[in-house]
Amino acid sequence: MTESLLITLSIVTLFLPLLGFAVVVLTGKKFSKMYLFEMLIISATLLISLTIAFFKLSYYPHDIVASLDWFKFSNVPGIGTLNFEIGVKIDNLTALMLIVVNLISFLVHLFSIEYMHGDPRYNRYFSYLGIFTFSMLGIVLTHNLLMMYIFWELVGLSSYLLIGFWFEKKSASDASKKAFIVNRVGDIGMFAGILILFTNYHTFTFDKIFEQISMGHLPFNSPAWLTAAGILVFMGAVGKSAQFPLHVWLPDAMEGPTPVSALIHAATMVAAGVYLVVRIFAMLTADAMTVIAIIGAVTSFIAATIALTQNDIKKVLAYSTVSQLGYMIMALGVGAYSFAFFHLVTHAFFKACLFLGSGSVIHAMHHEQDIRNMGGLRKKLPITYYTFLISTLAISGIPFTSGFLSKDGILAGTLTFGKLTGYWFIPALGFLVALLTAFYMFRLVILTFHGEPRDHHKYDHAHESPFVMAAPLVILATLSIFIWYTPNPVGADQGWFLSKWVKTPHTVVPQNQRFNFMKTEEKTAAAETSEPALHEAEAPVHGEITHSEMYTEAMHASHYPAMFLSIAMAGLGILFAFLIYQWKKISADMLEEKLRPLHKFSLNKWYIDELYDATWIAGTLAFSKMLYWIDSVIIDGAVNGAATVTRFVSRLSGLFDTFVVDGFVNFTAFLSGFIGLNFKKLQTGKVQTYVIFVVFAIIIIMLVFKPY
Amino acid sequence: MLQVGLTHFLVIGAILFSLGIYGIITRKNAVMVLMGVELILNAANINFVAFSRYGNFGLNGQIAALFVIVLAAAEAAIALAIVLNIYKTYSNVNVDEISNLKE
Amino acid sequence: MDVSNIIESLKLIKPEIAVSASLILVLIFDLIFHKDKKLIPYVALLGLFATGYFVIHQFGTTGFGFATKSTFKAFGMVTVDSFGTFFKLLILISAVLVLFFSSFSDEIKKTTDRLGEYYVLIFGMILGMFLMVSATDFLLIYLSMELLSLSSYVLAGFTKLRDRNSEASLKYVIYGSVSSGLMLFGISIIYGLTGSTNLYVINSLIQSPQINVLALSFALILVMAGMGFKISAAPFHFWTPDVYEGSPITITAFLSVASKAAGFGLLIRFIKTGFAAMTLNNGYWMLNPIFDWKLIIVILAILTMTLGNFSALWQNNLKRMLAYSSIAHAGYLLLGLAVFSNQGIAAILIYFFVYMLMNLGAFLIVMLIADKLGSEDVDDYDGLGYTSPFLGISLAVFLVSLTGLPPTAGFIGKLYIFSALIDAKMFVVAVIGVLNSVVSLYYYIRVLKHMYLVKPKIQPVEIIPGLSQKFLVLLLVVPVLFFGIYFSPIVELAKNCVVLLGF
Amino acid sequence: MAGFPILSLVTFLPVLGMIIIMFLKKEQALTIKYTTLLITGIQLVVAVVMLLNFNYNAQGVFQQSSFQFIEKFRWIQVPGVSWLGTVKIDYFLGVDGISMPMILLTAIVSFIATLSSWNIEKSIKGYFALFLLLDTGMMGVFVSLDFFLFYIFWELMLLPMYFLIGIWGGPRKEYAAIKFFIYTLFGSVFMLLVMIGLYFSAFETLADGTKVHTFNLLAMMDPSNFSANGILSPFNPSNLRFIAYIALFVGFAIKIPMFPFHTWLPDAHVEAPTPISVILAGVLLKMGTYGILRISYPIFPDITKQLMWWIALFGMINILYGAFVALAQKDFKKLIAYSSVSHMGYVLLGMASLTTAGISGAVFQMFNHGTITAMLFLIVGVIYDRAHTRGLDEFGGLAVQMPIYAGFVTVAFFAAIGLPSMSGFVSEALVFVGSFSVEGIRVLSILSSLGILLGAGYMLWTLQRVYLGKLNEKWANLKDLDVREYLMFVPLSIIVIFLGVYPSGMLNIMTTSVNTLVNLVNNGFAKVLF
Repeated sequence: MTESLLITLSIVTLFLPLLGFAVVVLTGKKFSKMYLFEMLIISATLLISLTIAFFKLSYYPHDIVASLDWFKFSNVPGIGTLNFEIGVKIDNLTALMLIVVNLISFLVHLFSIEYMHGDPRYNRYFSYLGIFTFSMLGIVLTHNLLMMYIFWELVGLSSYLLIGFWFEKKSASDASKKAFIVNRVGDIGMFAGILILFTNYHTFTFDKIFEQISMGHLPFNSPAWLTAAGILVFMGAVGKSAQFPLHVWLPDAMEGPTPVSALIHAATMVAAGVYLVVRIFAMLTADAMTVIAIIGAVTSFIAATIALTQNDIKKVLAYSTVSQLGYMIMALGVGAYSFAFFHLVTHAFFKACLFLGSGSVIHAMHHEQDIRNMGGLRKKLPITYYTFLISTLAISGIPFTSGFLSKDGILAGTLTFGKLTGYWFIPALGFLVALLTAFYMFRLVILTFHGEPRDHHKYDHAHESPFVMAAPLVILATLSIFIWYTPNPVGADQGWFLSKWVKTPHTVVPQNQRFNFMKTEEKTAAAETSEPALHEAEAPVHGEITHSEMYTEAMHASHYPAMFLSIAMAGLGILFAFLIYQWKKISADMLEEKLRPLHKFSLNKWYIDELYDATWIAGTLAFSKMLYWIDSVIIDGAVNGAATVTRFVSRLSGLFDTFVVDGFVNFTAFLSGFIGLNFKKLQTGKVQTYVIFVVFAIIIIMLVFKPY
Repeated sequence: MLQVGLTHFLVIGAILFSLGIYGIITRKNAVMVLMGVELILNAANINFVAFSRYGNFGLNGQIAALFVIVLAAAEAAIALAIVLNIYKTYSNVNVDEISNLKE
Repeated sequence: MDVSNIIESLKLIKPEIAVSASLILVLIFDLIFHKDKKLIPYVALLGLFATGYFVIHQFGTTGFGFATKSTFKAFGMVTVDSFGTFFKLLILISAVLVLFFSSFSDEIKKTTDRLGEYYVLIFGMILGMFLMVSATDFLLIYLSMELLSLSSYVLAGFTKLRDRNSEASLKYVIYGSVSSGLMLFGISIIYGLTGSTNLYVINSLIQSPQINVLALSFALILVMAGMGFKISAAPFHFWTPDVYEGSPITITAFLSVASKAAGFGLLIRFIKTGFAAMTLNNGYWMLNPIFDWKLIIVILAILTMTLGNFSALWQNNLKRMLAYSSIAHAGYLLLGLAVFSNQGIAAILIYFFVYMLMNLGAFLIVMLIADKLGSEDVDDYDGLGYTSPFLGISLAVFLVSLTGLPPTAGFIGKLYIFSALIDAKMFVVAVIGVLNSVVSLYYYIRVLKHMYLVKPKIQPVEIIPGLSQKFLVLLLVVPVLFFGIYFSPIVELAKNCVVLLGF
Repeated sequence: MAGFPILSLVTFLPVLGMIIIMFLKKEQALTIKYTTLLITGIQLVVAVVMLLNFNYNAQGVFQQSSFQFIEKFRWIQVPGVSWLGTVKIDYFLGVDGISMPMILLTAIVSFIATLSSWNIEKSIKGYFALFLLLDTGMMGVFVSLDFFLFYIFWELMLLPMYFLIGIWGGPRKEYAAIKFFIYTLFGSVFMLLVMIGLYFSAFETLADGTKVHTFNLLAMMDPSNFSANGILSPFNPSNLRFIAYIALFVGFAIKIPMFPFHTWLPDAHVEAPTPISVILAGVLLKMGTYGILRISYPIFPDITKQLMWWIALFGMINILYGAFVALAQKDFKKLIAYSSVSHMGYVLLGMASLTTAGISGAVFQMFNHGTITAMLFLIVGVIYDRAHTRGLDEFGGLAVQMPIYAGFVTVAFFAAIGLPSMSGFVSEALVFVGSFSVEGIRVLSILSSLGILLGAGYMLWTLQRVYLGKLNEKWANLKDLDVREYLMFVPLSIIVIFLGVYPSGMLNIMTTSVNTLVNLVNNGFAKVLF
């Protein structure tokens, strides 16, 4: 396996799904079995990706990069050549993401064969999955911001198409539109950030940008602009990863088919935002990171509180997704880079499992999604139940699950951050959310699977899913166990995932713009300058140390406190859930009654949608109507009004024909009409009047002229 | 002793001119209007002759006056013919009422 | 003034002699063959061609005819130069065309028994116009203008078919005679101030400081009133719409082109001969500062075109609309004069040539349609473009040309007028001019709107012109398009005809 | 290829077609249609042949020697006298990287519009004759290098357009037609005055060494051709040059149409028949921006630099204003019309940046807007043909009824939104890259990016209202696309996607010329030499 072969394979794996899309979308109407072609494609893609990942992780410690000019301007005045590069970069992150994306995509394809069976646009559905896979792989593989943006938008398109797949439902088409537009808000920010970087560095490529920053070349020579660029690019992640305040689209996106929710709106696309921040992590300043941490923490908290009271099985999962994404973003903000990415991966698997599990339930219940109508499904759907349970344990952060490892790391990171910077509210929110997560997830499990069935009719017809639906559940649940990532069930640090594969990149931000704990110590700095060659040979790019020793120590110190605290929180949450919903020791209704305002606030999602409707959307529409009014009334015819007057006058005097009506309907028209009208009146038809005019004209000319 | 000079002639010319204009504007009868025109022409004639006489400009002015008289006659002939024609059509020669062509 | 002078002078006025001879010939023919009038148009045509021969031969000839005074240089009553000849040619061409029009016109056909008079009067007009454009003596100016006027008074009411013919005639005669009276009074004052009626002599005398400026200004304004009447410049234009609407369409066409041309020829010659000290090398005239011609002409020009355009907006009668349009065009032409430079005059000559083609063309189509339709009302034109495509397209070409859009000749005329203005740095005036031409689009296009866009209420009449009529229309359409694309010949001609004798 | 008058061919071919049609009988409707199709087809082929022979490294812009396919011969010549210099006008055609894309666009859009004219029923002969005349006018504007010639072509297409809207248009066609005419004429008369002013200010040195006034655009770009006291000479300290620039700009701005001169556009579009809307949006609007690039920029680089902020401001207003007003529309066609206003704003914004990326983006956007908006109008035309209404709220669920059509709708709409992989994205991105990089207009650039959001808003909303949701039973019998309609959409879709994926195909054509233009403008009147 040479590098060039890996590159070739990665390009093949990128374009195969596109081929699948093109073929299926064009022929799907004629041949009803075309979805099998898409299955073939996705299987091939998966195999190739696994190959690439295997070779990359095993044999190539350095990054594999290939690029070419998409288009360029040569001889640009003042700049020289302006390249718009596109290219592929395969590093460890890419390799891991390739596995995650393709594996889940494959499983979702598989699951959908049964789940979507009988849909009139069955083939169309698979083709959309194909274009989604293509776009997502693009994001994963790219080595530059421009291409990232391009595929960013393309996943937006596929998301739009899939959310609105059942577009006959107004709610579905509304949701798809909302998703696209809300995402665009973030994208504008991202685009602006990209523009700042491109304007200064004339390149979109991550590595080249980082290189220039590390040489001390700041955007517009100001660290504030670097912060701005970081935050603006992060805006893209805010949109795509559904962070507050742009999180509103994700719960609505549940209008799409459930497998789609699993693939796009839980495991992969929404994680792209996190992936983006991971990519630009090296250029984030302390200020930018603080903003990111705060947004992440706030998002995870808001979403968790909303999830507490939702009754739609998918809505609960959606808010839990938002909350978990907030976790990852928060982790990046506090500098726990590797744990953030780790959580991305683990979350992808268990959340996909949860969604597919919910899909299985919904399928069994004939598209019933309200958990108040479920209950006792444990017996009817054993496979679904157990896989769902494992994933729930993982998301709650119970030891021996993958979620425990990643979450624990993140919480330790926040604790360290709080300790080192004094922003204590971030770890506080983090732990609170851990409690809430465990609570609402178990509430969900209990209400769905435990107890007595509340809708006997549907319950009686429920049945376990067939193999193609069950197999993905099992696989994903298995992947939620710690053993895949590390041999030590309580500490991931020594596992291959974190020790070998994912390492925090060396930040390129100038020293005075970093957090104290991220400053390169003098010793290291000296080593960097004196022995660059050696340095490079030993540890290229990823091997470098970002954090100071102070941080490593603090992190080490907070490992166990965080672990115990998080287990305690999770346990507490689960306990409450059982107390309330399983054993009914505390009446849910009573709680609801007592905390009515809070409950309503949570149930109505903090009224954020209502707020946006009332402000932005209503405002925009009102403004646009006003402008249109101005356009048609004032600008178009300073004189539509005047024309009306003219018309009125014309009727009155009976002098004009329709001429005025379809005449110049603007000011000049009115004016010319008016002038013409008065000129016309001079022509009385009486020759003596004419003579009088002439005489007067002569007199006036004499006066005007003043020859004396 | 009052010496009759150029100014007197010019004043008479001016008065005739003004009367002519006044006549043209105020008279309703087309023939009267045409007489106003004749007054104007004659005012000019008086000027011509007076200038010619007092200005030592030679006979040019007086010759001009002769031409004008001839032309005035021709004009009157044509104008009266037209008035006659009008009378045939409208049965009157009131210039005020002959105003169908307008605006 | 001796005999040899007279003989020399006669050589200079061969075209005028030819016109006079033709006039007499037509008269005689009318008397001899009073039963059968068919021959008369041919005789008239022959006369015109003969005249044309002399006119064309006169190009390049210069000279003063009928000098009156030997003390000064031999300035004459008549000045022959290319400038005048250009106008004579213009007048002659339009006369020929009007002759053809007349042979098609229903109105004229209905008065065949008086056809002889008709042609005689037309020749009278031509003679008057010929003399106007070459007159350099107030006496001749007055006489020739009267000759033109008297003939046209009669022609305006010639057909007597409708009340409006007589009315037009009456208004014309009253208005015209008042104007000429005013002018004559002005001339008499100028005579008194300078002692001469010869423009060249006046030019040299007027520079003396003891001239009474007030009196002179008054006199000049009166003279302007007379000439303004001829070119229908506002505010002396009031007769135009009424007379144009009331007259037979052939006469209207002739008045709108030839009579106006003669008026302009006279006005330009009057101002330049009477008041220009010299022409600078760059083409600009040095005018005698005693009278601010520039101001008055600019004001008149703006007033004229604005009034013409805006009034035309409201007209339903096509003839009347064209009357106002011709007033507006007089305004554009005055703009050319207002720069007081050879460039401006060249622009006027170019414009006039083009204007002749397109305006006569428009009148011809209106006439052909009116003959069939019995109406000149624009509402009756609804849908006509479809039933009579040939006439429709031709009228479209003429109207577009009148608007001044490329690629028609009308654009070239406007181009040169505005070029002259820009060259003279009269930007504001130029802007007013172009805005006016935008306004003018509106009423011209309105006719096309009725012909093509409006759904007719009744099935429109189909009008198929005869072969000769088609030929005549093409004779006007083709040059309008041709000169729009290739205009070197007109520019060349105009350039050579700008210089007036003596400057 | 040298010596073959290919530009005259591409320009006057339609006139030939028009003459042929004139000689056909009214009843031979099909022959007339096929003649037109053939002529526009040949025109397209010729345009492609030109592209194949195009030299990508020739600068053009101000340098006669590096223009391509030049045709130049004396058209009008009148020897001068002392007061009237030699009158000389050349028939001067040539192509560079800025006009080449426009020629392609014109050829493509004309061809597609011919296809879309197939179901015109009223006086076919007149329609196609005028159509072809219009085609010549448009093509002529893009190939002329002489101001006089440019002006003639510019005005030439007014009248056909008037009739095409006025005769074959909708209920308020007369109003729309005259409004279009008056507006455009209003702008062009000012252009006429500036043209004359430039004529008197600039000289051209003839082969025999004499200096004559000239309409030659290229000569006007060289300051050494101006006399010191010429009215529009750059050496003349008066502010006439400034006024002239504004006047010229207004002439072009009306065509673009730039706020606040845009109000003719919605009316003209709504009333015009579909193929004419396609031409109007596809080509005519580009003439305004093309004129600015071809004439205003290189002849008045000094003023351009002074006013660049204002141009960008109006670009921004266009983008946002058009988008906002589009949001409020209830008529499908009007919505598309206002979206044109918005999209042309990007062109203005890109041009204002005076950078290679920005101007390339602008020219590319001109091309892309031409193809994309053509598609959008065809889309409106398709349902209008079938349903005879354009009310956005009267439809719903057409995606079920007409799936193929809905597929093209999706392509066109997302192209209009600026989705990457479609051509619109590249040009809009370049516009932003260019405008953002200039400090003076950075803020405007950022504000304009709001247009991307609003664009997605009104487009997706439209998509939802018309195509998604439950099928309105009223339209349950609408047929999907027929072959002819299919043929209109397929090439445009291919172009849109191809250029989205491979923008070099278009950008390489213009880069050299755009660089030259950027240099010329930025260096003011310093002679540009590479």
